[in-house]
Amino acid sequence: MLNTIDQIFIKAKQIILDILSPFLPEWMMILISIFIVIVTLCVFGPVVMMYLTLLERKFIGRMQNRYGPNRCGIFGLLQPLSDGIKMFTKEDIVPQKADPFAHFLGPITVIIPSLLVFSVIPFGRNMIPSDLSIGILFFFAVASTSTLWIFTAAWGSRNKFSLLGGMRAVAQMVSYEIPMLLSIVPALLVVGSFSTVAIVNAQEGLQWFVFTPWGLVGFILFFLTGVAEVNRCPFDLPEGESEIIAGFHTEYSGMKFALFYMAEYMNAFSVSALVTTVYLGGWQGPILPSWLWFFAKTFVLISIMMWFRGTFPRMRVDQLMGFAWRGLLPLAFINLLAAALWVHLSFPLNDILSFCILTVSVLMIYVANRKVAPKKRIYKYAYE
Amino acid sequence: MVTQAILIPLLPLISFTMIIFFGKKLGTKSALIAIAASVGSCLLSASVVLPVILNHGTALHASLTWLMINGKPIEFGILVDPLSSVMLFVVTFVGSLIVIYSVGYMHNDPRFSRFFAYLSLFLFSMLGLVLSSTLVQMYFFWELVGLCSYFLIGFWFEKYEAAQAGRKAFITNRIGDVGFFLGIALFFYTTGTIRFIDITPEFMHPYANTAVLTFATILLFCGAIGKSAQVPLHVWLPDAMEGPTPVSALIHAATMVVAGVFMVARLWPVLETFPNASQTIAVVGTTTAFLGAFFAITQFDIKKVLAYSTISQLGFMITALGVGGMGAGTFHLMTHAFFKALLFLGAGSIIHGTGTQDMREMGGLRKAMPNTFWPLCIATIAIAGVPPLSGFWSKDEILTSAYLGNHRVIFWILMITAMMTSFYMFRLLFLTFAGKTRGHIHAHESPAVMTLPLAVLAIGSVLIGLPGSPFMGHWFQHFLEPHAAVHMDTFVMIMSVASATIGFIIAFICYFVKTDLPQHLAGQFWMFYDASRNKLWFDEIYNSTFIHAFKWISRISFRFDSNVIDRTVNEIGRKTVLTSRIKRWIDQYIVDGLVNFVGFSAQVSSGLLRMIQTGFVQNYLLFMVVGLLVMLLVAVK
Amino acid sequence: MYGLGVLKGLWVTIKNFTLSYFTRKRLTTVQYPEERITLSEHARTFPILVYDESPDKLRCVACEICAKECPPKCISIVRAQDEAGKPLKQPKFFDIDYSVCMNCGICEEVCPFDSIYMDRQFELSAYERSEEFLYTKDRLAKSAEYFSKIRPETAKKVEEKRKAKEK
Amino acid sequence: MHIPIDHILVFTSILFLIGLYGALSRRNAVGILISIEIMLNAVNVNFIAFSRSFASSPESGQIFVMFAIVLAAATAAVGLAIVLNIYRNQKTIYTDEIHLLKW
Amino acid sequence: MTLFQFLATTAFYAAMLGILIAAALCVTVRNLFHSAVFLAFTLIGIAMLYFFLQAEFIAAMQILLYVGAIMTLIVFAVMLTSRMGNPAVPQSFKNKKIVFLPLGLVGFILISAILKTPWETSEPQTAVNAVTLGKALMNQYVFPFEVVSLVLLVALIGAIVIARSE
Repeated sequence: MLNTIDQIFIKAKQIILDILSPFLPEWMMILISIFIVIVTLCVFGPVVMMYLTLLERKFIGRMQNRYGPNRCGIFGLLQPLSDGIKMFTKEDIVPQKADPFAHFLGPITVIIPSLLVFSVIPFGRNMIPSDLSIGILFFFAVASTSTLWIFTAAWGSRNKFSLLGGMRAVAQMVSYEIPMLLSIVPALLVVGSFSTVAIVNAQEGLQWFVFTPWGLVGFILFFLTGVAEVNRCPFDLPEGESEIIAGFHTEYSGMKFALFYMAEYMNAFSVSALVTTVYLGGWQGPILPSWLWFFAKTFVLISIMMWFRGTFPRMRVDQLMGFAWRGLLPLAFINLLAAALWVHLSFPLNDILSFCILTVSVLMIYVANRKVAPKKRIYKYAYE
Repeated sequence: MVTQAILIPLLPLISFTMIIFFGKKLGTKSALIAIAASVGSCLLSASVVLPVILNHGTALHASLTWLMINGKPIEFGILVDPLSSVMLFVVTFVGSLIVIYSVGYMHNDPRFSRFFAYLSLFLFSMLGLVLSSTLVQMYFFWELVGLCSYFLIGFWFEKYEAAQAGRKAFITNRIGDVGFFLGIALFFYTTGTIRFIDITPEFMHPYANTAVLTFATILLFCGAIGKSAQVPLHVWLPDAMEGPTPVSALIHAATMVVAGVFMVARLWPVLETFPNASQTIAVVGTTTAFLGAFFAITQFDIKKVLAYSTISQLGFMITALGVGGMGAGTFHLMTHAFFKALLFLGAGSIIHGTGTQDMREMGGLRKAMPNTFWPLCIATIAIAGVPPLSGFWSKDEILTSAYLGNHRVIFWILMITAMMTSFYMFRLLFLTFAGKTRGHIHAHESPAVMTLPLAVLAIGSVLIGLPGSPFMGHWFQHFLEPHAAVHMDTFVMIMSVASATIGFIIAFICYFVKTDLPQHLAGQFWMFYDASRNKLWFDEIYNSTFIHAFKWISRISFRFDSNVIDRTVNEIGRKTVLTSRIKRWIDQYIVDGLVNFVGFSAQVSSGLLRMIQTGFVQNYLLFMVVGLLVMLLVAVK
Repeated sequence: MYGLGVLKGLWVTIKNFTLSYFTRKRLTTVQYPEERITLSEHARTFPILVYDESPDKLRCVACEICAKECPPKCISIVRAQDEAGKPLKQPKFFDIDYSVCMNCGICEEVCPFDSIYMDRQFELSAYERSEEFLYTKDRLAKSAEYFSKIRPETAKKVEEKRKAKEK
Repeated sequence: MHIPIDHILVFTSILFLIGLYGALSRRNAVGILISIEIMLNAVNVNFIAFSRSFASSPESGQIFVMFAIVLAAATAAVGLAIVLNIYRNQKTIYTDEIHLLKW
Repeated sequence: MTLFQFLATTAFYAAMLGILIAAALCVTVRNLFHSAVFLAFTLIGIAMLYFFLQAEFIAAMQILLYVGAIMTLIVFAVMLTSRMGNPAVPQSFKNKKIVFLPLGLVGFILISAILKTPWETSEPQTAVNAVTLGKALMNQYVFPFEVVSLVLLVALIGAIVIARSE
């Protein structure tokens, strides 16, 4: 019974295929099966995005001692719908000086990676769109291209604020990409293969990687870099509303802005999904069906992200960079070392040793950074 | 004993250095130091001489080797034997008296302290010479003495004649010294030793008639000729009168000039073994004596007269040594030192008093300068050879030794010289003290510090004759030569007294009774007068011959040098310039040519290549592609 | 400690979030169109002219002090004249351009005749920006009662002052 | 899916020539660098195409490509730094304006 | 041929064609930024090619490195020298026609040589996955691996020093 619920989606797909098989030629069937998966993903993506926006606005509202949107629909449930309609109806203004090609290209190329990424995430037991042997690597490869597209968007709109936002985005993503990759490597080290399914399988029962010392550090690292990669909250400099209006998507309005908005939330979802697959054991869970576990964990992570958005002020650029280069990167390297040690040694010793190494290194990095007094800013143009 | 002996010469040296360094500060007090030094050395020498006298001439000898020449040592040392003790006594006694005298004489001279420095230096070198135990050491002090005489003669060097005189004295001495040195070298070379204690008759016997040694002794005697102003080299002594009078007194009467005699006396054993050498010495001595007297007769400068008289007396001593009378010679040396010093000091006080040296302006000074007159009178009597005084005994000794040695000719010439001596001495006495003062001078008596030494010397010249006289049994001669037979000859005594009185009478007539007689005689014997007056033209002869030749030689060598050598050097210079010009041409046109050519060719080729460097990156890429194309074509074919 | 601030911040927000579901009063916002917050005494939006008996007898004597003092210069007054051309002590035209007014309240302070006061009416939407927001004299005029209703204390004080002045 | 290798080779040579054309014809230094990237990629494709049929160590081709990519990254970095420097000093990155060694 | 293979080959040739077009556009387009974007498309196309040639790791590497890193560099360069990018200025040489001659010749020779030579088309071996690559890197090619890391470091420092603005 549980298994059926667990495999409910696969069975549904099978049912559809069985219905259609007598009518269509054999090669068409393969196409359709692939097509079904693609359609579900394409539908699932935006829907998730819409309800994430609602969730976020309600969550943050409550935090700020006010209600979230509760006008449209019962508890504001229809709010994303109204947003969507608003987005579609809004006039899509293309600035006269903008570079039409790049401006047009921006939103499309941003949305593609965030969709592609879903193909690698294992939503449930054998519910993975395509089990690539280089799953994680594919994820990162695609994620890293988003930097370029953000910049094209920023550059295409020929606007100082967007350019600034674009520069910040590129700088931030480039500098957070390395810690992100390195924080994943310990898990790969332990599992021995890139494919996400193998990683999840390796976390049988409750042996989630997060409970191992290096796993905990890796989880925190990966989560923080993930947040940065997605340009959310403490690291949301590219869209820093207060300084540079909306960052790289200033000149976008209407549908294009909707695409950007959707891409952002889908990225958030995919990053937290990846965090769950790598560190929180993906769909591994005691009773509940696999996909339910997966969504629960992802939902928790996303809520943490929103929680971050509710509390933290935006980080200054140099703090952001400093945090990455001086804080996360060394920690990632040491974590890698600890994980290697952990793998090499036997049970009791490896935990203790890696735990000690990691705590010491965290303290050291913390102490080293604390001492750095903020440099007196040199104002090129302002005179004392 | 040895330390006292060493101290004798050292005291004057110490005073010399003291005066030299602190002279300006000491001022007149430097004289005190000089006097103390000379008196000190006089006492010391007395303390050294007494034991030698008491235990009959045993010599005190100590020496240290200075350097070794092929095994044979050359030493520096002290030798005090009867001969050197006599000299010690003479030098120190007379020297200190003269130093005391010169305090007064040099009273207001700007370089007062320097004079006493030179005096003490001279005393040091003279004492060193006397005490030296080897010929080389003697030669060393011999040179020093010459040097001091140069300093002292040329003391007033701002006067041109004084400087010339100093130079002349030094050069003539040096000529003599060359001979002396060659003699020493030959002597050392042949006999192997130059120590006086070795030179004994027995030691010399084996070398009896070797020609080299005779030649060596003659050479040694040349030193004596130079130093004691014998005939060929006597010209410097009269000119040496330019120096201050105490200098003349000390150096040219008592000490330095007798150094030659002392040296010959020292080498007495050598002379005994070589009769013909001593013969030549005697001949030289007599000629010097005769000529000295002959020149002194016609001189009008008081100091010139005394100078020539010194030359003749030295002649006497040398002849004495030549004829075998070492004791007589040394005895005459001692007595002569006393009265000649007295004469010079007297002349000095006269000059000091009157201010002029020309006897023609003097006269009638007896009343003006009584303290100077009486000592001078005694000295004249002594030198003339009047019996009771010392002059008679010593001269008589010489004459008897010449007579006994049956050197007939020498005896008669000496006799005539004695007569001439007494004539010119009394002439001097009468010209200066008798008659009226011809010049317009007003003489004043010299101070006590000058007249006192005169008195002492007067007493000395009277008493000094006794030790050698028969009254004391010729003690002096026996002291010098213990086993020499000394006996007086009555005929010789009579003849010498006679000659002295004849000289006195002639002088008395010429200058006291008929004062115009000298002019008359001079007119008649104008040849002799002129010869004597012009000192037989020795100076002129030397000038016209040696000096002229010497100047000619130097001119020739100068011309040779400037023409031949300089011209060759310039020629070489010109030749190198020529060759360098050729080299420059080669370097410029051939070597540089080549280099420039290389540069030029590089430039041309680079010009061509430059076309390719267009600077456009694409062009280079295009060239690459064309290259690729060519390679492909080649590969495909 | 550097890190504690972060955790404290998180704790505050999560506390707000959870408690907001339990205690109503934490939620400061009101459902606006249905519920309204009572405005405080000194709330001010746009200026109005006060009249005593009838709208055409305004207290304003057209002294134009408020026009001069108004920073954005949104008040324009034309003094009324009788037939002979002698200026009267009342405005012929008195326009305030609400779209320019920045609700500073300076005209209220400087008015010597207590004629211009700040209203608290803020829901003034219009279909068209420029003309409709130019309020003329009659649209600006409001009765003294309305004024005492919206601002009781200040109205009382003004009344006493006017009575004192009249005596 | 068997692709005859000479098709790939033809494709890569064309791609290479396109890159070469770009390098030759473009005036802008960054444009040249871009064309060079294309040429490099053409070569990489060749490597991969051949590595499959290479018996002894199939992965050597891929490793070569990896190193090639890394080195291309290094060259791009330094090249662009130089271009930047030239631009800052000469205010131009047109190769035909930067043909003098001095400015 | 199964549908899958048919699909794959058509996709392969389509990819090749797409790449060529993108490359041609990249090289000829006037606006530098557009050429950079087209370069990105060519790179992604080439990554797809790698997928078809069963070299996933290299494909992922290509995207990660090329598109992620090098494209960022190029784009930054383009941006920093943006003032030169305006299309008004001719972006290519006037006499670019003559370039076609040598290129055409080289192309002709190359392609004719390729077509002429008989490539012995051996069956493709087992697919090379990341694990074998990792092993090869660590065992056989460890030295080049280290040297490459060094080269990268040097390039990094060099680039920083050159591009640093005093």
